Amino acid sequence: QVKQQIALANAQELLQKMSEKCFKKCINKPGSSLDSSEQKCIAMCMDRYMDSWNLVSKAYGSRIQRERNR
Amino acid sequence: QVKQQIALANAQELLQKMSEKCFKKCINKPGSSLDSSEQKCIAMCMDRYMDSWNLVSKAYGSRIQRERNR
Amino acid sequence: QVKQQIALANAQELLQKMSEKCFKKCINKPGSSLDSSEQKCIAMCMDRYMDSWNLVSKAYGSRIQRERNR
Amino acid sequence: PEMKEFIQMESQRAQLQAQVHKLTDICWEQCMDKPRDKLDSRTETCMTNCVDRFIDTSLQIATRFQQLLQRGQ
Amino acid sequence: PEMKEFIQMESQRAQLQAQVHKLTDICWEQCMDKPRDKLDSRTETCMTNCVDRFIDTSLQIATRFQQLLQRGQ
Amino acid sequence: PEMKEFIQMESQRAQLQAQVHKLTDICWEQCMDKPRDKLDSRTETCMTNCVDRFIDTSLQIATRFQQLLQRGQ
Repeated sequence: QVKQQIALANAQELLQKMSEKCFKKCINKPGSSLDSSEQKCIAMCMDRYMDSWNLVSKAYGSRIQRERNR
Repeated sequence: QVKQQIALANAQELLQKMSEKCFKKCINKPGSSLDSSEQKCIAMCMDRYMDSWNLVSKAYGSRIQRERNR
Repeated sequence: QVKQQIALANAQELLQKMSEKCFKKCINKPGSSLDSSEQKCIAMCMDRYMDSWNLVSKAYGSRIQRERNR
Repeated sequence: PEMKEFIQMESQRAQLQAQVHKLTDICWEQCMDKPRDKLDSRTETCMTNCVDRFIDTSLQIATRFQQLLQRGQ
Repeated sequence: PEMKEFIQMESQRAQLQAQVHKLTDICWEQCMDKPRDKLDSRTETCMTNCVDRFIDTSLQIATRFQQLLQRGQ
Repeated sequence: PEMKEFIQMESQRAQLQAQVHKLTDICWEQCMDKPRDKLDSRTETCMTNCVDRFIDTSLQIATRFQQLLQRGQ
């Protein structure tokens, strides 16, 4: 249950970050609706943010391993 | 009492935000005192921040209503 | 013990802030290692951040004194 | 049971207010240039659009995230 | 009672330190260009002025806020 | 004892994840221009270098900080 709560907290933090980062990257002048290019940008931005998260997670993990083995 | 604590927390958060936002907007080079144009800017900035807060609060509330009724 | 915990929290907050601020000031394009000019920049940046922290701490303390004596 | 409901409602209200603070911050940065005498209508429109577009963005992201999770399982 | 006082004092001290961290952050962004060998006097002046002007700003805003609240009641 | 270990491990894992969120934020700002179809190799290299250089920076600062503390005592 502790595990699930952490997983949930982690997902929520990720969702929040992506909303803020992708809103900032993709919406320059907020109009009366999201146009299709903004929606496309948001989808790509979200995918790239998750790629980045995974990349950072791996790089950080392997760095911690390297520091431990020194 | 819970209600009052939330109201107080809310006011404090608003005061903190306004201090940071209006300092950033109105003071470019901090001098030996606030000159009158800076004071005027701060007063206007504060009023506009509260207008914005009210506007956002209304827009957010009505959006939540709309989403619930879908 | 409370005292020590606060001192520790204070040092950790300072270390975190310095890492973020000095990374931002000194590393423009992260390369495959920190070069000597980046290392020098980080050392200087850290010293200046601590100077600033001390300066702010003093200025803030004396302002609080002045406000109390009014 | 009344006490519990009351606490739940107040805690929900606190969350909504936290969200209003965050949205005001984000949309202030997006829409406010130099503060003037009044909120002009252009800034006002920008602010309300900003709130709705931010929520659209969050919803789009949350929906897609759930789809990815389900596909992954 | 001594314990209580001690805890109050320490908690107040923690709050002051949190404020010092925040002010250092804000004034560092305002005043520090490229970090050099020493804090030059211009940066030093900027820093102390920044602290005092930030507090002036906060006080002005808090005072006006209270006036608005009282007028509103 | 097992429960205690489990909680310690999970709390450590939560800290690591918080750090990953922070690093992703910092390196996203440093390395991501316009999001494209794929993470191109330049952005990817930038991201992993960014993580390692940030940790280098933190380690350099922490080491020097401890030296200053010991010299001061």
